Amino acid sequence: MKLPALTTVAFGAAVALIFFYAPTDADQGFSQRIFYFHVPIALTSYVCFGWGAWKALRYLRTRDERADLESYVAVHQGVVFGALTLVTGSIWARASWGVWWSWSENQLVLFLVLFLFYCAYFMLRYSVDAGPARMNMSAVYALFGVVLIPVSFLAIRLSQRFIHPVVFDSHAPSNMTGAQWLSFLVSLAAMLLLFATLYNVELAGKRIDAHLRELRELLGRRLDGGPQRAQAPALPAPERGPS
Amino acid sequence: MTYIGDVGALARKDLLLELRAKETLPSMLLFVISALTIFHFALPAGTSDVAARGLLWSALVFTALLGLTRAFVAEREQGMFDALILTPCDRSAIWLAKSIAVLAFLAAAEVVALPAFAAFFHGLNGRTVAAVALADLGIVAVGTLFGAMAVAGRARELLLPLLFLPAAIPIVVGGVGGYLWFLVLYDAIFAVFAWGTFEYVVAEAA
Amino acid sequence: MTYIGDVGALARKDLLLELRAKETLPSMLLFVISALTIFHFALPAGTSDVAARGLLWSALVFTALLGLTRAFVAEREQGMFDALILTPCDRSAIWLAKSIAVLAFLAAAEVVALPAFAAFFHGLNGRTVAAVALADLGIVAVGTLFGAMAVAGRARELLLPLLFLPAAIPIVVGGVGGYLWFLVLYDAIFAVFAWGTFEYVVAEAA
Amino acid sequence: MIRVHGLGKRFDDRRVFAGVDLDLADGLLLVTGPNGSGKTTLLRVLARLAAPSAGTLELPPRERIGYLGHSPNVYRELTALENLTLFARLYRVERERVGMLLERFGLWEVRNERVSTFSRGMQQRLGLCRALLHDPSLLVLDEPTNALDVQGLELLDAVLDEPRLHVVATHDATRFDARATERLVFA
Amino acid sequence: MIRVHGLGKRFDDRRVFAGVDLDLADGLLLVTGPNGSGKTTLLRVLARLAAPSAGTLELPPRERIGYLGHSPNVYRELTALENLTLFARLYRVERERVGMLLERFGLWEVRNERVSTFSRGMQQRLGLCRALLHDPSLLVLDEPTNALDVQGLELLDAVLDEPRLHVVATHDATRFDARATERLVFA
Ligand code: HEM
Ligand SMILES: Nc1ncnc2c1ncn2[C@@H]1O[C@H](COP(=O)(O)OP(=O)(O)OP(=O)(O)O)[C@@H](O)[C@H]1O
Ligand SMILES: Nc1ncnc2c1ncn2[C@@H]1O[C@H](COP(=O)(O)OP(=O)(O)OP(=O)(O)O)[C@@H](O)[C@H]1O
Ligand SMILES: [Mg+2]
Ligand SMILES: [Mg+2]
Repeated sequence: MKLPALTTVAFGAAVALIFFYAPTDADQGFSQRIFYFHVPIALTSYVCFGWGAWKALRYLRTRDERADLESYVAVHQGVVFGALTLVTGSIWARASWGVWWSWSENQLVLFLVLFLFYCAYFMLRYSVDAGPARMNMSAVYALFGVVLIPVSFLAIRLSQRFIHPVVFDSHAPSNMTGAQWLSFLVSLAAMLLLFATLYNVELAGKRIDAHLRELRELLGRRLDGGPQRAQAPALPAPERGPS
Repeated sequence: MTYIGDVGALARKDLLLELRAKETLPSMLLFVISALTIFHFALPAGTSDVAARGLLWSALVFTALLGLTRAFVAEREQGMFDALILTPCDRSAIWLAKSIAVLAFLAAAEVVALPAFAAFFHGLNGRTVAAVALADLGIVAVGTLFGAMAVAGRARELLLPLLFLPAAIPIVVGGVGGYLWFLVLYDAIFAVFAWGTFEYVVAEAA
Repeated sequence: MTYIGDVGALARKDLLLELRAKETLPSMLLFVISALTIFHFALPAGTSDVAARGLLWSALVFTALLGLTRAFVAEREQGMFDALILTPCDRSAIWLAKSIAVLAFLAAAEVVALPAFAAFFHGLNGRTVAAVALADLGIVAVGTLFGAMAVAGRARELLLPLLFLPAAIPIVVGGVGGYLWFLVLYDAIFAVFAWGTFEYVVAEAA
Repeated sequence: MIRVHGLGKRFDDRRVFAGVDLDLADGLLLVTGPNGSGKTTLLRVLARLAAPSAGTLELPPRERIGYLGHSPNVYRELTALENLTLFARLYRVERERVGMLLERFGLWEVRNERVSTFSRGMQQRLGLCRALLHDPSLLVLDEPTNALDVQGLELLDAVLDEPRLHVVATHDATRFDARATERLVFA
Repeated sequence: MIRVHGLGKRFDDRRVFAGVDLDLADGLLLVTGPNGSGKTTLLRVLARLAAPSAGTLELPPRERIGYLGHSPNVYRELTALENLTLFARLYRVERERVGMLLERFGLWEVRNERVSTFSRGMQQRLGLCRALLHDPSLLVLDEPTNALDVQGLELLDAVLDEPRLHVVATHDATRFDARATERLVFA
């Protein structure tokens, strides 16, 4: 597996660049360096959701169980990165604004709404019994998410005009220097690689689970010694009687 | 056209079911009226129109949610999806018909709520009414799709708000701000989405 | 005492039915945050505490209705009243157990909601919390009785909309106004009433 | 145990049956008749689940009655064990009896699974367990053979052989012919 | 009309059946087996209501399939006529056929009453009407004898005599012995 190695290298490079190469921000000082984690993490979580939706679409097209699993894992990773975004963002907010949360920042609120939406994905999945019906619903919901993202984005932009006055003006990243850009891009690459690695690991784990179940089935009994169905043991193909 | 005929037949069935069960409308009305009562007592005279309008919008979303919770109960209790999806009618017709029925009930609740609201808060103008009407469309379009999903789950009454509320936030934003064009956009996008994906929600096999 | 034991066993069952979907509590948390987000977009900046309290109360009524809607669903779908009323347990125990379960549901939601609400809107004081707790009792007592009526099919046509509406509004009025003594009075009267009449609601034969 | 006289039941303006007289101590009362003739209605009256519109009746107290209707009357979202444990508590029956019944009706293996994943016949068996839990002195069974397989029918026969009063509505009268001590035929 | 190969179905980690092969054009396929052996599960797959987890299948299009499951799948709060009229509309069948079927299954008199007031057997008959409404070419019946009286069983026999492919799950194999052209026995 070259991916984990690559991820490690990219991460090392990103950390080195962020702490030793990127210039210290004039306004915010050292705490500004969290920018190089926070923003790539946020962008990565959008990528996760997008990937999950793509796999959902694949599932609906092909009805391939693997696509369902991939979609689930991608959304799961998206929620993990989303939580990290909230945490890093909150820390930054605390450091630079003195509050943990601000309703006046449209990106924050947008992100919260989408985060809630994707948390509900798990509620949906857990409350429906495993099977084709659940796969269908999860896929439709994951697809809905990518449609909702731009719509919510637009809505939040609109709301800015009538909700709280803008208290803090955000520093647009347009005036970043070359060094900043480099650190940022390397960090983004590291995060995306991290996503790819975690995605593969979780997927492999889930697949091993599935294989184990199949094996157990073939053996006709449960290895964990759980309750056994009277009818379950290695069902032979039903007999065909003469007509 | 057969499609419209199907939708008509199904919507007629949905309305009949609701009217016979006599549950949905009363509980929606109860909620709207108690919400208005609450607002009446909570808000001092001369509250800004904006605050009053905000309350109206939250009441609307939650009233709709209450109606949506019950939308597919009859289908599930009697396993009617099994029977319906075997018919040649397009599956999206089931969604459209249910949306129409929920819309009818929502409209009925609003016919009571809006004048009452206007009387209490004089915060009602044509634009708000238009926004409410447009928002209703989006609410039932999305809500019916999610309602069919939630009804398959175990914690169904609780699941629907979770699925629905984050998706409804743009409606509230557009409604409170009075951005009619945005509501139209929302309605169009999600009506098409729900229309196209509903079949996967009700049918397990292709 | 066997009565208390019966209530315990029944309430345990009701809670199990609720919690079967193990994700009830996380769901509740999600629900509360989603609802607060909706309120955030509905209410403009610097809204008065009073308006915020109005929202709190309507959210409460809504959650209670949601809980009550689902209260007797399992009993109805599987015709469980038939099985339950043949047991030697007192019928009022069924009502009491269900009320406790709904109350637990409601309380769980409020344990999440009230602090979150206080954090977002800083509109909370001890009196409000007390009023909420008292209102819960009344809502649950009356709501469970009417919920059973609706499910048992006896007089459902007439009673539910006719009674619940006027019965719930006083709670809201008392709660919003913060008249604790009134809420206590209400709770006492209707708890006794519901406790005494429940058996007529569920059982046809003596 | 059952002593009814002039029993009648109407739904609004439709009379389902009238003038039913019964006087039974034990054995098996077989209730037969075409669809919609009133078997279920009668059984519900005899199980104290519905009030008659006419007649006098003397029945065991409700906690001595076991009833299995057209639906198995168990909570779908609870497991088999949770269902029976609840009713055991309400009937003040020891827990051991629950295990014994589950074993006897072939549900022990699946006791911890939700009823909603049961096949129809498994649900019917569970419903029988529930009705038998408190060893009632009057057992009212409405078409109990529904959905039962061959082994299930044997279990049912064994139940009917126990000493108590049974009232069974069925469309398959021949099956119970040997056991029936009394018959009621609706037209 | 049915051609399936290597058909299998799992629920999560429990395999219900596997390796079912069928190739049928018409006649009556009898599916038997003990409670919980997988009859209902197979029938739902054959009626296109459930997706199989393995195997290839060739079935008639869904609008040519009639299905009657353990529950009659009609709206309880609608009348018999309203139920059938709805499905007649959806199946593009003339209204006359509704009246004909109600007549044939003995429900004409009660056509304007709500299904919730029907006896279990009347509901089963209505479910049969619903499944037959569009004269399907594949009729899938899950324990159709449940709750049917003698006359109802005769009506069922008449249905099975009509020329089409029938798949019937039952615990009463002897009843259909003469008609069965193919058998599938679950263990
Ligand atoms: C969709 C998710 C998010 C994206 C794409 C994102 C993106 C960004 C970007 C590009 C910046 C730098 C721009 C600037 O310097 O103003 C930034 C800054 C910041 N973000 Fe985020 N963010 C997201 C979510 C969040 C969240 C959820 C929080 C808080 C909980 C948060 C808190 C902050 C803070 C405090 C800053 C610093 C603002 C400043 O410069 O003073 N962000 N974010
Ligand atoms: N949704 C489900 N989830 C998990 N297991 C299920 C589900 N549905 C059915 N099963 C299991 O699959 C097996 C087969 O069930 P099925 O209903 O097909 O049996 P059946 O042959 O129709 O039995 P019966 O004669 O009792 O109707 C049973 O063991 C049942 O517990
Ligand atoms: N709640 C009700 N309201 C009005 N009529 C009813 C009600 N319940 C039953 N009936 C009618 O009473 C008659 C008898 O019904 P019942 O269920 O007792 O029949 P049954 O003999 O059990 O039939 P089956 O063999 O089909 O189970 C039927 O005509 C039915 O329509
Ligand atoms: Mg009957
Ligand atoms: Mg079956």
